[in-house]
Order: sequence, then C-alpha cells, then structure tokens
Amino acid sequence: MTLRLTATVAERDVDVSLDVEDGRTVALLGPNGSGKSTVLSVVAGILRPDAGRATLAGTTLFDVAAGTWVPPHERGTGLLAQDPLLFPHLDALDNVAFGPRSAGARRGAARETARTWLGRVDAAELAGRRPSELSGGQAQRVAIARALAADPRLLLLDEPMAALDITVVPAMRQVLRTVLRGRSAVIVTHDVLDALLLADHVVVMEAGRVVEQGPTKDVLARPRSTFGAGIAGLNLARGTTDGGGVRTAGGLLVAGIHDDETVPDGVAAVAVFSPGAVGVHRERPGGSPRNVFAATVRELEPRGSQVRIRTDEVAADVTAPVVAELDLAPGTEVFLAVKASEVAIYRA
Amino acid sequence: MTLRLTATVAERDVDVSLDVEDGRTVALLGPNGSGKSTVLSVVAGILRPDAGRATLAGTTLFDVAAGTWVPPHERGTGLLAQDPLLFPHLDALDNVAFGPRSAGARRGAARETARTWLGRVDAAELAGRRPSELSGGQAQRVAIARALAADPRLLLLDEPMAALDITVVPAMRQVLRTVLRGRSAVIVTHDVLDALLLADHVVVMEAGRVVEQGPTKDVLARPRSTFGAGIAGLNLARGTTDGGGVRTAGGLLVAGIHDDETVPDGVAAVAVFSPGAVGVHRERPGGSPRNVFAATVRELEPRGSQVRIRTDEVAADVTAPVVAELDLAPGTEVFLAVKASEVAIYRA
Amino acid sequence: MVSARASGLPRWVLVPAAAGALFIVLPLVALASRVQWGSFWSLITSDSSREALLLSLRTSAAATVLCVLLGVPMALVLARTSFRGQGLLRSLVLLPLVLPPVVGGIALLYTFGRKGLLGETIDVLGLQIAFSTTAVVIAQTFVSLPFLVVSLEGTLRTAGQRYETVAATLGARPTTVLRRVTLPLVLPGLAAGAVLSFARALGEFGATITFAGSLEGVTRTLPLEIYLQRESNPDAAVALSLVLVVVAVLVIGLVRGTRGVSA
Amino acid sequence: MVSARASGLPRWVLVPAAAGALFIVLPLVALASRVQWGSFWSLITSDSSREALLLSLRTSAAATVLCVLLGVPMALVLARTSFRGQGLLRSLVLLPLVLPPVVGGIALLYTFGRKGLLGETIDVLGLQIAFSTTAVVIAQTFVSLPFLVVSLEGTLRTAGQRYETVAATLGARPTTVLRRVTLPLVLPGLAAGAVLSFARALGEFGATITFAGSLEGVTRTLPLEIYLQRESNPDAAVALSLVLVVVAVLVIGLVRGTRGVSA
Amino acid sequence: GSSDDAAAGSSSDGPRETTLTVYAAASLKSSFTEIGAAFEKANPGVSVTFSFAGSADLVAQIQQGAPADVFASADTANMDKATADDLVEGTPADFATNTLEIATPPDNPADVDSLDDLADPDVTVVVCAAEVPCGAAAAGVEKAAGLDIRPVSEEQSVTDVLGKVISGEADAGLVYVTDVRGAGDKVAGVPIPESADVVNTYPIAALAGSRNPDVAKAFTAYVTGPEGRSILTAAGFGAP
Ligand SMILES: Nc1ncnc2c1ncn2[C@@H]1O[C@H](COP(=O)(O)OP(=O)(O)OP(=O)(O)O)[C@@H](O)[C@H]1O
Ligand SMILES: Nc1ncnc2c1ncn2[C@@H]1O[C@H](COP(=O)(O)OP(=O)(O)OP(=O)(O)O)[C@@H](O)[C@H]1O
Ligand SMILES: [Mg+2]
Ligand SMILES: [Mg+2]
Repeated sequence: MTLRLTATVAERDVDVSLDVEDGRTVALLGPNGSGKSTVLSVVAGILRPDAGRATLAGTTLFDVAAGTWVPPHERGTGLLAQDPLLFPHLDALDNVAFGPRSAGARRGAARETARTWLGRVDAAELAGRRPSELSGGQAQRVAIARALAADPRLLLLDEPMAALDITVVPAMRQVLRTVLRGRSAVIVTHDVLDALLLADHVVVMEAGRVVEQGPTKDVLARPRSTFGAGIAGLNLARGTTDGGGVRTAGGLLVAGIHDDETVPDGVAAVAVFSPGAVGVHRERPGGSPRNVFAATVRELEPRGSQVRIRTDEVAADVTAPVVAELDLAPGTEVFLAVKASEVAIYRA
Repeated sequence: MTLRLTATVAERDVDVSLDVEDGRTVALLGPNGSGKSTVLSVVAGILRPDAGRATLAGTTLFDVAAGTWVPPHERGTGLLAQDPLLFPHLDALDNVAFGPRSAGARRGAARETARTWLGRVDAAELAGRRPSELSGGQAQRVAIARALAADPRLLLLDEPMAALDITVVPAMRQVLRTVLRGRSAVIVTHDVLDALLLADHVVVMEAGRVVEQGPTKDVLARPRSTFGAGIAGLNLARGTTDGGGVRTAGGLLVAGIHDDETVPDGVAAVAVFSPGAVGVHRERPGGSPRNVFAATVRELEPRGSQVRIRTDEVAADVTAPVVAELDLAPGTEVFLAVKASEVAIYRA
Repeated sequence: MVSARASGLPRWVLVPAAAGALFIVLPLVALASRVQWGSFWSLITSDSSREALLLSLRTSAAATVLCVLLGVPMALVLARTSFRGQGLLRSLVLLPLVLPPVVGGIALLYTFGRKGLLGETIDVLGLQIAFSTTAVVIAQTFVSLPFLVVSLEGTLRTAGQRYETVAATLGARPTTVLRRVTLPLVLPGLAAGAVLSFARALGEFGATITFAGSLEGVTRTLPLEIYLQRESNPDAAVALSLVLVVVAVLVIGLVRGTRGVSA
Repeated sequence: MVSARASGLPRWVLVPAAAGALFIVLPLVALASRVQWGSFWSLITSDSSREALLLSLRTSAAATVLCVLLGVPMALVLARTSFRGQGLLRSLVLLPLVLPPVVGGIALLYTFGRKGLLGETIDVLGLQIAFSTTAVVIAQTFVSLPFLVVSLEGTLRTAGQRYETVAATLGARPTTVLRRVTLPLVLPGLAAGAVLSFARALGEFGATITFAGSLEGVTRTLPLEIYLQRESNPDAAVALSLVLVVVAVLVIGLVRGTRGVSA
Repeated sequence: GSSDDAAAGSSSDGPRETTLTVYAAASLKSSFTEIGAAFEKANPGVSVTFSFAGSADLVAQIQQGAPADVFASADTANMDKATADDLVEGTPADFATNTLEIATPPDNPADVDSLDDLADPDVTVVVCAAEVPCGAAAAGVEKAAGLDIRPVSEEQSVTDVLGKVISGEADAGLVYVTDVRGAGDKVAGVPIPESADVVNTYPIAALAGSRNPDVAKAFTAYVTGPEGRSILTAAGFGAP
C-alpha cells in the first residue's frame, strides 16, 4: 500500500508532496497550523485539494488535473481525526462496530470485533456507554478503537495520544506498534517518542510546506529545521557558512565542526548542539569555549536529575545543584557557553 | 478567593473534597475517567452534584442540603473545558471578547482586551478567522485566550496544553504562570511539568476519589499513589510492611529503607524507587542487590542520553550502550535488580 | 464532555411564552365551553361522524407516510447539495403553504383531473383518482409536504455534517451514512416535521373539497363533515371539532411517546 | 476541524426528491397554464386586488412578527426546560394546525368576540377587535404560531446546549446567552420557522373570514378576495392565486437573500 | 345606544358621508355589487361596503356583534336564526328566488338532457349535500321526480359543484339557474321542469344593531324595489 501524494490546498496555503512506502509508518510533525491535519484530510478524501494527485498501491485516489475523485468510503483509508466525534446516538460498542458493519459484517460479528478492539485499548468496560457519558480520555480511546476496527489499508492517525493520561500512553503505543506492523500509516504527533517508537520515517511541516524528511533517527539526530531540532530537544542556529562556523541572520557567529570541510563560505547551513553541551555562567566566561551568548532565563524545567534552562533561543541542561549555586530563576541574566567541538555544522 | 469543596456525583461515582487556598494553584492529576473534569464542572456550576457544598471566598456556590445553587454566570469562576467549543458563529476575536462583553465592557473595549489576549497566546493573526477555519492547536490557543480574558476570580483549566505543539508549550506555560500569579486556580493536566512549574499543590484522583494531595514537591518526591508515582516517573510497590520491606498483594517482598523504623509489621505502606536505580540483567544477578524481579521488556523509550526500559510493573533507565550490549528489545526476558538502599519505604 | 440543564433560561422568557400559550389555549377553552355536553356523546358517535373520523385518520396517516417518503429526500437534497436554481426550488416547495387550499385543489384538478395535465396518462394506466380516497390523500400530501421539507431542512443544516464525514472515513457508503448516521441524528426534527404534516393533513379542508369532493365514507373527512354540520347544526360542528382536537392530541402524544422525541 | 462537501448523498435519493418536487411544481405549472394572460394584467391591477394584496402583506408581516415574539419564547421553554404537563402543552400548541381554520375562527370569535370569553374585558378597554384589521392579524397569528414553535423546537433540540453552557461559564447572564449564542446558532431554524409562518399567514382564509369578516380594505385579504372571485369569476381567482404565489416567492427569496439562510 | 348619534349624523344635515355595511351571501356578490353602486349613485353621501361570506358565517358574526347594518341571506334558515336572536329590525323581506338547473360542460359529453339521465350510473353527477340549501333543493327535486341519483360527491356549496363541472371532472351537476348564467360559456344549462316545485327564497333585513337604521331600511327597500329587482332578474333570480 504505497501512498504517493502531491497536493495543494490554496485556501490554507498548504502545498505538499509526500510518500509512504508499503508497510511503513510516517510520523508527520510540525507546529500548530502547519497543515498536518489538512494533509490527512486530503488523503482521506474529506477535503478537495486545488491541485495534485494521489495514488494508493497504484490506484488513483484523486487527480485534480484528470478530474478523478474517489469518495472517502472507497479509498480504503481510515482516519482518526483530531476531534474524537463519536456518534452521539450510538454507544461505545456500536461506535467501534460501525466500521466493520459498514464493511459488510453482520451485527453480531461486528460487535465481536468491536469488543476485541475496546479491550485492546483498555476500554472494555465502557462498551455500553453513550459518548456523552465518557470522559475526554475515554472518548479518545474509543475513537482509536473505532479507527483501528475499520481495518483500513492506509491508517491516518491525527494525534492519537491526545487526552490520554501518561500511565496508559505506553500501553497504547504498544497497541499501535502491533497494529502498524506491516501496515502503511501516517501518524501526526507532537511527541518525539511517538515518532521514535512508531515511525520509520519523519516528515516535518512548517507553514504548509514539507521542510524536512528522512529516516526518523537521521532527522532527530541531525535536524535541518527549527521545529525538527525543537522536537529532538536540540539547539539549532540557521544561517550561512562563514569560516569555521555559521553566521545567523542576526549577525551572530556560531563556531563548530564542519561535516564536510570542503564547503565554501556563504552556503546555507545549520549549527546543531545539544542542551547538555551548554554551560551556564553568571559572569562572562574566559577560556576555551569559542561560543558565548548572553541570554535571559525564561523557564526552568526539571527533567529527572537535571534541569532544562530555557532562554529565548538556546536551551541548556544543568544539574539541580548548579541551579541552586547560580541562583537561577526566570529573569536571571546569564552567559551560555558551548565548545565549538560540541557543535555540528552541516548544509541545510 | 479560597475554594472549599465537598461534592458527590453518584452517577459518575465521584466523591471528593478539595480546597484551594487564596492565590494558589492546584494541579489536579489522575488517570482518564478519574473524575477531574467532573470536579471542575461541579465547581463551575454546569453539573449539579447529588450532595455536598462549596464556598468561594466565603460565599456559597452551592449547598445541596440547604438547596442553594448559584448559577454559573454568577460564580465568578471561569472554565476552560477539555473540548475548546469555540462559538461557531463568531470569529476568534469575538470569541475571546465574549467574556469581557458579558462582564459589561463595550464592544470596542472588549475587542481591545481580546486582541491583547490573542497576542499573548501567539494567535494575534487568527483574530478574523471562524473556528471552522482553525487547526486543532490554534483553536485550543483561542480557547485559552477566551478563558483568560473572562478574568474570573477562580480559574479552572482542563488540560490547557492539549493539542499544542511542543515548541509553543514553554511559552504558553510562561503565559499561564503570569496569569496564575496571585489568582486561585485549578489546573487539570497529564504533564508532570505543568504540575511542577505551575502548581503549588497537587491533588491526585483515582476512580472518583482523591487518593493523595499535598505540596507539589512532596507528592512528586514521595508519591503514595500508583498514579502519583507514575506521573513522577518513579516505581511504586504497594503493600503492607513486613520486616525490612513491603509485601505486595502478589506476595513479592520489596526490601528497602524505612522512613520511620518504629512502624510495626502489617501496616499499609509503599516502596518507591527511581528507574535510574534499577539494574537490568539477562542472567539472574548474584551479589548485593536484595531485590531482584524477573520481567519481560515491553517498550524501549529513548530519553535524551538514556533509554527507559518499561516492563509490566517496573521501569528502568539505562544508557544506550547497555541496551546494545544486552541486546534488549520488546519481548526480551530480563532480571531487574534494585539495591535495598535505593528503595524508600513509607506509610501509604 | 459535560452537558447539564443547569444554565437555564432567562426568567422573562416565561412571560411571552405564557402569553403565547394562553393565546392558543384560550380559544380552545372558549370552544370547549360552548359545547352542549348533554348531546355531545350521541353526536360524536353517530355513524357519519365515526366514519369521517376513521377516514380522516387513515388518509392523514397515509399522507404523512407519503410526506416522509418524498419529503426526506427533498430536504436532504436542499440541505446537502448545492446547485443552480436551488433557491428557486426551495421557494417553490413552500408554495402549497401560501396557496389558499381551495386554489391548491384547483391546481390538483388541473393536474390529475380527467382533463388535467396528467389526465390522459392516468387514464391509460386505468387509474381513477378523482372522487376517490386516493384523491384525498393526494390533496393532503400536497398541502402537508412543505412542512416536513422546510422543518427538516432547518434541522439538517443546524446538525451539520461532521458526523457524516466521520462515517465516510470509516468506510460507510452514502446509503449507510444516511441510514445509520444522518437520519438518527435528525430524528427529533424529522418527528417534528412528521407531526406537523400529520396535523396539517388532519385539518385539511379546502383542497380536499375542491379536488376530491365530499362523499360519506369515501372522501368526506372529519373537517368536511364539520363544515356540513355547521350549516345545519353549529353545535354539532363545535363538538366534532373538539373530537378532532382530542384525536390529534392523542395521536401526537402517542407518536411522541413511542419515538421519544423529548430527548 | 475539517468539514467538506465531499462525502455526498446517495444517488438514489435524487429520485424521490425529484418526484416530490414534481408533485409540488406540476400543479403550479398546470395552474399557470390555465391563466388567461390576456386579461391577467388588468385583473391583478384592479383596485380591489391591489388593496387586498397590500392588506395581506401588511397583516402577514405583522402576524409573523407576533409569531416570532410569542413563538421563540415558547419554543425555548419547550426545548430547554422540563416540567409536568409539558407534553400536553406541546400537543395543545399544535392544535391550531389540526383545527379546520373555520372552526379556529369560531373559537376566536368565542374568545375575542363581543360576547366572547374576553369580550367584556376588551369592551372595557374600549377596543374593538373582531371584524377589524387587528382581527385578521390575530387569526393569522393563531394559525401560524404552531409552525414557528414546532420547527424551532426541533432545531433547538438538535443544536443542543453545549455552547450555552460554555457561555455561562464565561460569565454571560441567561439573557446574554440567549441573545448572543442561542439565537444566532439556531438562526437557520428560526428563519425557516418564520418563513413557514409568513407563508401560512399569507394563505390564511378560513379563520379570517369567520373571525374578521370580509370587508374591502379592512379585512378582505387576498385569499378572501380569491374566494369571492371564484364565486363569480373562477379565472380571476386563479390569476390572483398566481399573484399570491409570485409575491410569496419574492418575499421569501428576499428574506432568504438578506438573512443568508443558505449557510 | 350607539345608533342614536349615527342616525343623527345622517338624517337632518343632508349629504354627509355615511357608510353602510351590508353582510350578504357570497352567491349574491355580482348582483349586490351592482345594486350597491346604483344605490350610492341614488343616495349621494352614502357609501356601501359589503362583507360576502357563507350565510352561516355571516349569522355567526352578527351574533358576535359584527358591525353590520343589513343582512341578506341565501336561505330562510339562516335568517330565521338571526330573527330568533332578535338581531333583526322589523321582519325580513324576501327579495329573490332561485331554482335548480342541470349544469354540464359546454360540449355535454354525457349527453344529459333531462333529470332522468342523472340516474344513469355511467354519468358522473355531483350535487350539493343535503345540509346546505342547494342540496336540500336537489333532494326535493329528486324526490318530486321519483328518481334515485347516485352522486359521486355531495359538495358543500354551489361553487364546488360548478368547479367540478367546469373542470370536466363531472358530467353534470345540479346548481341554481343564476349560477349557470353567472358561469357564462363555461357550462351549458339544461333546464328541468321538476325544479318549479322546489324554490329557494332569499330574505333581506335591516339589523337591530345598525348605526344607520334609516339608510339600512332605505337599502332593503331599494333591493326589493324596482331597481334591485331589475338587476336581480338580469342575473337570473326569480321574483319572490
Ligand atoms: N476550514 C478551514 N478553512 C480555512 N483554513 C483552515 C481551515 N482549517 C484549517 N485552516 C488553516 O489551515 C492551516 C493548516 O491547518 P491544519 O489543521 O492542517 O494544521 P495542523 O498542522 O493540523 O495544526 P494542529 O497541530 O494545530 O492541529 C492553518 O493555518 C489553519 O488555520
Ligand atoms: N455525562 C456523563 N454521564 C455519566 N457518566 C459520565 C458522564 N461524563 C463522564 N462520566 C463518567 O464519569 C467518570 C469521570 O469522568 P471525568 O470526565 O470527570 O474524567 P476525567 O478525570 O476528566 O478523565 P479524562 O482524563 O479522560 O478527561 C468517568 O468514568 C466517565 O466515564
Ligand atoms: Mg491538526
Ligand atoms: Mg476530563
């Protein structure tokens, strides 16, 4: 079930091209409003693009130029939308049984299937409830079961883990892993763990365009887009090569180690470094670090044994004693230092 | 604006008692369906409890026994519900201006206020859009702005960060910190960071009951409930004291260090230990660790430089090289070892 | 996920609502107060009254079924598609409401009558519509259909089509979506429309007398009987009207009770 | 957050929908085909016709306003509260639909007439209601009110009250909720109800002639004029009916156009 | 009480604008409109307005205090109701009569040329219901002729009978002579001698509640007088 898609939705300023290889899962990442749900809608057939075409396993889903349009129910795609939208007049069981019944199963068989799926998402005891009697997370689980029970050839999941409490997320991820095995799927998520654990490929969108894509590990290890770096938890500076570093639009020079020493000056490039490599000082440090930036602390995020210090541009991870010693708090003026040897520079 | 609440909602099996001190923020945590949204609904006045009473700053919100019931719009409470539910016939600006206008502001002034709030949640450019033209995360931001613009005495936020992309979450948290300063609030969340960064107190609910509450740091450091431990990222075993350890219902004995050595045997207690203190082995280890459990790996979660190994009961954090060396994958049978000195035992 | 009846209506709404209710109920009370209860029973159990009542119930039920069969698709097309001339069509559908019923009857005569537009076709088919019970049903359907279409279209628009879209992404064919999602969701509106249609059919007079005539047991429905009685015995007419009213209340109550309109 | 027209209706729905449309449109065509266009113009511009038309428009507009003022609160009370006897009240509200209009007119006479239930009260107030233009408006309101109430109640139930709840938590008083949330949300349904009421008022005949009489310029609306014309000149009656139809289409189209019912 | 000032307004001071409201049976519409116009011409300062409806409607309205000055009924039964309730000033005067005739479509497809033909089961006949005056008359004629007519419909009014005949739906109908004449060339009339036995009488009366009793009396006199008579005769009405 290979999906090949190019589509333009002018009204929403979305213009993408995307492939999902047979049996693979693609994680679709991007900031709010970047067009992720729009892409899923176009593939599912509930939104007509202004241009483009798509094929699934060789058969055309739509082709604007040729005037072809396969209606949603004939596409073999299954969509879990961002809003659970359970049918209010059916109980949870019949909601989940809706897909199998639409595919032609008898009532009894469809309910059996539905019961199985409800069990897998740990919602078996909700079978008889109306959607209005479910909590947010319970509704989301039922919606997941409903999407999976329809057993589509291509599964489109829009933030499946939203509203789930963190104690069930690992189990749900386990369920999805099993379901996604050998099936083509696109999964929209805001959680890097979902991308790492569920997806083979990552596609990053910003402002309606694909800004980066590739195998999950590569994208997360060497992000080329701001959002990619953000989700990977890395710092990223974008600019052009200048000697041994990257000069940003703001004029700052970030020194680092070139991926490929033959790159000439003036080429678009990114400098990427981990928050763990950033030192925090109250006074401007002397000595070895080639990169020192003045910044204001915005937020302190405890992360296990460490604390992430967020400034406007750069994040740094330090240990709790350091925070106490430097008396860091939101608003504190600090200097951030990174050794050039910790900064990876490569073409953007 | 001190809130004192006791309420029973029989139909949903919810029975809680909850206080919010003047100017403080309480984080309400708990698994899906534990009754968090129900509590907020009761306080906001959109759900009538079967018993109980509530006062805000001394004035009664409701008192079932006395037959008192203050309607929602006279309570001075503001609710951001789990579902954004923006008014479909108003654009984003007028949605946000709805609260100020209801409070009596003129159209112009209300719009001015609304514009400010939209700006603060980074949604200024969405002012003219209808809700149907917003992405999920954009709608959530507008809903947050709408709740905040109403400027209530007591703010009730149900999963405010849901649907937001991770790059805006820190900024939004910053906004909420500012707003919550000096204001009484209850915030429902699934993210421990929200609790840590926004709340003074934490209340943990399970199955409609409050199972644990206290200052945020205490609860997260020494959780007494399974969910509390789960959200704090700690392992927890519940049982009764037995010599130097805790005997679980399953018969397992977890040895550890007693908080209070004078506790007799047979008292309800919990044993808590961090995933970092858990060693992972392919063969049953000999030597010092007093606690060794056989388990099956369910999931590997990369976490920065470490990998969290999840089994059915216990989580362990190890470094990536260890994973490679032991050839860990979901399904691998392992032995988990914890030194008794790393296990804290205290009364539940 | 929380819904509650706690929010409430402004109090003052009760004042015009009560005024409206009085405005409708008072005339009914006035009517009831004029009934000569002594002769009431014998009057309404007379053969002709009973036959007229039964005929009315039968034809109105048939007309309501026809209205649902034709009107639901019409409302769907008006609410869920868009095409040129849709606005005009929507207005045209309303016209039987505006047309004085007698003129509606004339129009039906011109269409289905012996010398009407379709007269020959119908003759060829060997059907005899004029002066038959079928004609009564046609007349009632003609005047009642707009009620169902208009009120259902409003409900369909208010309900939106989000759930229909979801159903399609789950693989449901349009017919399945219609049967298992759209119709159940708009059931309150459909029931309201059907009740309106039934009530209108039950009270129908002008088009029936013009198009179908008035023969006891065949085409003389209760409203026609009431008219006739009024010429000779106004008291009987009032009494029969009350019977009509009571029957209507019963039937409507029954339908509401079993279908659970009061959500 | 995605809505689309892409899902679509099953094709076969078009068949009964077209049948229904034909069923309504054909008689209108038949009617139009019988009009003697030669004398049409002189006929419909005659003084009495013009006066009747203007009177009809004025009174129907007034009746529609009254229907909205009384009917919206009634629909709200029926849809958003629950009390004992609500089912009965709902059925009672439907009754003007069932009552043959002439009987409705009699009931109104018994209520507002000089010897009616309220006759003395009204006399004391120095008002003369029966046989005046006011009486026409009352008769039209009486028969049209149920349309608005029933169709709006259906829409209110379908729309649910989630948004009303949200508005209350934002500090909006019930009146504000009503004005800024409930009414805007059910506007399509309200417009549909108002159109139904207006159309019904425009076509009203039986209750008017009984309760208000048929005085030229005062109470003789277009349907009454049509009825009278039919006694002497059936062609004129048909021509006038067409005028009524065209006026109705225009007015409805105008209302729809400005209020944007077609969402 | 209210009649005094109105009377004062009209009697002595010569031509002041007076409005006379006449409640008349709908079947009288053409002739009474004509008579009204003539009356206005003869009495400057007086304008006549009509309320036309079924006789039963009109009586009900007069009983409820309708502001009527004159009532002209299409039958004696309804006038009797008004008299019984003391609504009438003086005694009603009969001003016209009417008899039945067979109406057929212009081409007379069923070849109806006598009352006997109506008993033929192949002929589609409509008549008025026995409850209304024209129906009572039809029943009388039928009885007098000793026939058994099986109508397909017993209509509520003459207009309804005519409607069925004009549209060709019925082959024949029993209506009044005046109706056949009023319908012009849309129907053909077949006179029936048996109808002479069953004559319908039209009474007129000034009403007790009139504000212009003098003018009301003048109008009734005008209708029963020669001017009214000639207009009525032209419309096909018989003399009382
Ligand atoms: N119905 C609509 N009409 C017009 N514009 C829309 C509509 N729905 C969404 N948009 C706009 O299109 C863009 C893409 O929206 P989309 O819903 O695809 O974003 P997303 O990536 O899913 O965001 P999120 O993470 O917030 O769900 C956004 O700018 C949004 O405002
Ligand atoms: N309208 C309702 N009628 C009956 N039961 C309900 C209703 N709404 C929720 N419940 C039930 O009440 C319990 C508490 O629900 P609530 O919405 O408060 O949970 P929650 O803690 O907010 O969960 P989540 O994290 O999933 O949002 C759940 O078991 C739920 O199924
Ligand atoms: Mg989205
Ligand atoms: Mg919740």
